[in-house]
Amino acid sequence: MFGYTFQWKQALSKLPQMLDGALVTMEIALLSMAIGIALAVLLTLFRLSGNRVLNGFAVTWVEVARNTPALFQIYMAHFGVASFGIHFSPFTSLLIGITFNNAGYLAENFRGALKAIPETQTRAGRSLGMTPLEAFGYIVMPQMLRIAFLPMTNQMVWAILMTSLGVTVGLNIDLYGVTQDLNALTFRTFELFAIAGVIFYLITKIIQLGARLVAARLFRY
Amino acid sequence: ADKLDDIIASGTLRCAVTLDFPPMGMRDASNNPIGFDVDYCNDLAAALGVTAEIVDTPFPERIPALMSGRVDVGVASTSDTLERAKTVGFSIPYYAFENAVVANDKVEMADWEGMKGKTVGATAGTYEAIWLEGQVKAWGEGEFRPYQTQADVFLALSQGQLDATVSTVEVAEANVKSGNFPGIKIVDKAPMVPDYVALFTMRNEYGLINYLDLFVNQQVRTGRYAELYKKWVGDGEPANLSVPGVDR
Amino acid sequence: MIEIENVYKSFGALQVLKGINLTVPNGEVLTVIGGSGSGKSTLLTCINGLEKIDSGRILVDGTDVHAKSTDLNKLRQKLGIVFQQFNAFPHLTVLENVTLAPRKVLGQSKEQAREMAVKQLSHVGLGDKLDVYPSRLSGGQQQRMAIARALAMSPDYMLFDEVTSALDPQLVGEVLDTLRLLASEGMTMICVTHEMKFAREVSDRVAFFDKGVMAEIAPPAQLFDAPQTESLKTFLAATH
Amino acid sequence: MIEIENVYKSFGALQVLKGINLTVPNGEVLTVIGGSGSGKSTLLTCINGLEKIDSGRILVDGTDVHAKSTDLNKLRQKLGIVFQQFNAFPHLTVLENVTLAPRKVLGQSKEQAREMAVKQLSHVGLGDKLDVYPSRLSGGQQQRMAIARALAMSPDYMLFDEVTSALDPQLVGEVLDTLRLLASEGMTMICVTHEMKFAREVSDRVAFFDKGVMAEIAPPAQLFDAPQTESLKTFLAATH
Amino acid sequence: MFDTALSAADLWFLTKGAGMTILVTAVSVVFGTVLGIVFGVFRYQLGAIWAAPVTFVLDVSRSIPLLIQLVLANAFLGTVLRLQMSGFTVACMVLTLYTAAYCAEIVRGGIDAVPLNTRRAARSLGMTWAQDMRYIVMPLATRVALPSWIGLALGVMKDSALVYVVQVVELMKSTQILITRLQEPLFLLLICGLFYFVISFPLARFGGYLEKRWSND
Ligand SMILES: Nc1ncnc2c1ncn2[C@@H]1O[C@H](COP(=O)(O)OP(=O)(O)OP(=O)(O)O)[C@@H](O)[C@H]1O
Ligand SMILES: Nc1ncnc2c1ncn2[C@@H]1O[C@H](COP(=O)(O)OP(=O)(O)OP(=O)(O)O)[C@@H](O)[C@H]1O
Ligand SMILES: [Mg+2]
Ligand SMILES: [Mg+2]
Repeated sequence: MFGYTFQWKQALSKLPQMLDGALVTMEIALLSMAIGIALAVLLTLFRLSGNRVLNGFAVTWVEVARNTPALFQIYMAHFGVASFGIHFSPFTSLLIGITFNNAGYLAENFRGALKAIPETQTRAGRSLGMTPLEAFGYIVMPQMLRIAFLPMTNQMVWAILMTSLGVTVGLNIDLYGVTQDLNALTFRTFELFAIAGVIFYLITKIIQLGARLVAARLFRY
Repeated sequence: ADKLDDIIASGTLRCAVTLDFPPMGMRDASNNPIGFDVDYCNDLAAALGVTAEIVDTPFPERIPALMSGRVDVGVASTSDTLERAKTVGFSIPYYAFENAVVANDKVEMADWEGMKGKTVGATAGTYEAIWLEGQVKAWGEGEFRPYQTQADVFLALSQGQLDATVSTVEVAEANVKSGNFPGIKIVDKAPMVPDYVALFTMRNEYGLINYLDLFVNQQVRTGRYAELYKKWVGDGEPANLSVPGVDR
Repeated sequence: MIEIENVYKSFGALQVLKGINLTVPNGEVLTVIGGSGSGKSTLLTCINGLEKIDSGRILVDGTDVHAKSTDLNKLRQKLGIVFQQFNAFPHLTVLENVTLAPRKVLGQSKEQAREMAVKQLSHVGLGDKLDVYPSRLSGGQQQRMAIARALAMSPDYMLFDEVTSALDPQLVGEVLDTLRLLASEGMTMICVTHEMKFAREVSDRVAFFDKGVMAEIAPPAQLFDAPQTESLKTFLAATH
Repeated sequence: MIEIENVYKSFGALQVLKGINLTVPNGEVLTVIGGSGSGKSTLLTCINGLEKIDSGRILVDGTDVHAKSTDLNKLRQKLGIVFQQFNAFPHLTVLENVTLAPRKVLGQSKEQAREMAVKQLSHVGLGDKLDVYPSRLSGGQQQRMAIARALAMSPDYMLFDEVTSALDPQLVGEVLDTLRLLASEGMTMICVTHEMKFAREVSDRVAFFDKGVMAEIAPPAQLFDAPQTESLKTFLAATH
Repeated sequence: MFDTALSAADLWFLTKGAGMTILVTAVSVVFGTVLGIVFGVFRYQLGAIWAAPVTFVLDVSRSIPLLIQLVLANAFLGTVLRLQMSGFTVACMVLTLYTAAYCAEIVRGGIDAVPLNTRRAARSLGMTWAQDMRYIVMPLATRVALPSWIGLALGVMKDSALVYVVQVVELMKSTQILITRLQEPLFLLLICGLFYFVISFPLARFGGYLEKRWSND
């Protein structure tokens, strides 16, 4: 039917290598989310602090992260900062790039979520004798994380998808990198990338399902 | 009509050329494509009586670009490996590279074996990348990084992100000479079988492959090969394109 | 003892408190009534330092609430407050709502805090709701939980700001009963309320606020049956 | 004439209407009272076909509302309805709110629709608010606009579903006055309401709904002063 | 600070790249939005089960890296089907579907945000489904959806940096080409970032402004 002969067998024989790559992909995404959430909370606090320098820093971070391509951010993390003599391995560069992006987007989500939490909650906490930081940590933040949970899930999916940009900084152990390396050897482009696509799809579905289970356990109120 | 007829009928020949691979393919100050491969494509178009269109194609994309019909032939310093020949059809070699080991100034390295245990890299999907990755695996130490373009490799080398790379002697010399990449030096020849590169097109386009073979033969015969070598690579002998003791 | 001396407070151009003087001795139940916007809520939030005042002084057990040197977080542990809007922490169970501050602020152990919480929750009639989330509680139950939460800090004073006005009529009674209980146990309380019947029954004194001024203050029988000012008369007429 | 014959309606397992029979002759003002959840709103939305019924029939001027062949869009032009929640179209001015349906549904010209709209808006006392957006109107004004909007379609019947219950007390009067005016002009109306005084004054008959059943129906004097069923007695006691 | 070999011609080269970025984005966003509205209404109207095939396709395009989608579409259309398509066409097709996938969600959210009661009011004035959609739902849904839609358009603009894999020379690729020649990565990357920022930031702010304005009436 097509002028092209599919050679699935050959491509499928590489599945173990690709699954190893998938593990690396998930590792990067998880790490970048964990660090990204921590940074986003920090940026949110900076924005709430009322300190102009901290606020400016947070705003700049968020705006740059949201207004430039992820590819740009990752390329910058590897080749850009190297102009200052700072060298990161491909793995670290990709991690930094994605984390930077995650933190920016999440901080913005958190800000939106904060608006939905009544001021009276903080007041209630303060009037029980809590410090501002305690009131934020014990009362506001948990509620904020719940409201921002769906956007966080989406961000996690994006983090997974963004790992595919690692090849631009020389990473070849993640799922996309492994696939591209295999492609350079055999040129079964369609078959190999179709398999990679299916794996990516399954990963995102697992994440979304997992998020739902976690949400059901975590947010019973 | 076959591909050859199609090209003549359409009046354009679309060549995949990699433009970050000086002196074979690069851009001049007004960002127009120049280089050995660019001239080679122009010659081919002239022989066919059509105009050439240069399609800038990164190394990993060369064969996909052909397979998806975006280009007619590849004039992109493509090594004629047996693995690739399962997918595309190669002409006889039109050039042959020796490979050199290039290192960052600050790295102590006497010969090619000095790469053992170092962070090395090359352009993803190239002949030398495949060889180098194999070496790193065999050594069992050090790290191999494939970058998307030759330029990224030298950029990383110049920045010190890579300790060493393997690239064709021509590229290595051109890059050292250009001064674009401060702090790099050529250390040694890489102990590889010479890297014969060939034109390629669809595997089943025998008419066109035939034509390409003859065209390469004519380029050598007429002295154009030596001329282009002199123009882009410099003084010296262009590599011998026939392998002694065997015909193809 | 809570002493309020000549307190002024504005929001921007709007003067909300215009020289309030008031002393609430220990053991007294003081009720504050008055029209909307007359400054009742603002006074309560000034007493526990959630809002700053412009001039005057507020002393709680002799400590100046608005002095720079005062540790407000410490002071607030003495001053329980319950607001009109239900302020349950929705992400915590009833028990966790009540034990959070004792554990994090007072540094009590889990067991210690739990014991106190169970005691206070039983006190307000929520002993069987420990592991429920606030969203499953009625408004009245949420308010009683808020009271238990404040009581778990063992405060010396309790401030109530219209704790029943956001409740459906049939739920008002259960919360007022809880306040009655507290009053009968001798807690020092300032209650802002619109429930005149409750004010009359429970209070030692009733204060009437009008446009930022404390227009009248007297024992309930006197204030309700022999109002002195025109504004109080109008106010009482409108609420009956 | 609206004829309701043995109508049953459930939402899932919940039976909301359990065999309603009712005839409203032209010119009558019928008031429907009853506890929350008794099915009053559901009945109205069944009459104009917004909800399907399970069995029985509803005839409007002899047309079966729920028959397959009935053109509901056409039928609804006869049946104006105003809901409890303000349903202003927020992106249109008052005038546009009222002219939209006459222009797009009845195909009136801009001028024709405007003339009618101005007439109806003046009728409900909004003649000076033509170019204002609904967000600038009070709740009472929004409800009166909704009434004008329905009247602009020149309906033969008007259905009102607790049009005053989402209003602040001081705004209730202005909307009820509009209803009184309509009633005095001879409009056939079914009003679901909690305003007993209004029901007594304006209605020809009052129907009492209890848990999906029409428990009593009678002229107001009789129904209010001599309730027959226990449930109506309890209901009236609670609302006084 | 920078001693650069960057010439006016090079800046023009970058500007052309930015032009390509905008062109690819514009084409994809226009077609993707139309398609997204159709899918969005379709899904809302048909219900989950009947719309499942469409939902699946759209879901896939949100769950696979764009890079892979581009490579696969290119390989499939070109290598397998042998259609002679330019990289630009392939890029636009993939990005259009990608836009549509997100747009459908936004449209559905917008429709959901129109209170049922408002729609009931429209229907009870005798308006048909189509009239209700046209005069009530769409204007109201647009208010809810427009800020997210602007966000989407900007997202597509940024993601278009990946179309280099199908040989479209847009802003990011132009920058890489210049880096190859000039070897001033940091400086060129900063300029590139600035270009993106200049295109993106005003629109993002406009979206934020609309959101603020419309959220309080
Ligand atoms: N944070 C604030 N910023 C600006 N104005 C405020 C603030 N808090 C209260 N006000 C204004 O101060 C005035 C007094 O408010 P307050 O809440 O103390 O009145 P109140 O007596 O409690 O009334 P109500 O019975 O309605 O609760 C009101 O006009 C109010 O609008
Ligand atoms: N769309 C729906 N889906 C499911 N249940 C519904 C729906 N609409 C109404 N109900 C239920 O049907 C019952 C009757 O509702 P209805 O709105 O008719 O009562 P009502 O007499 O108008 O009450 P109220 O005075 O509170 O307005 C209620 O229990 C309600 O929860
Ligand atoms: Mg108040
Ligand atoms: Mg109702």
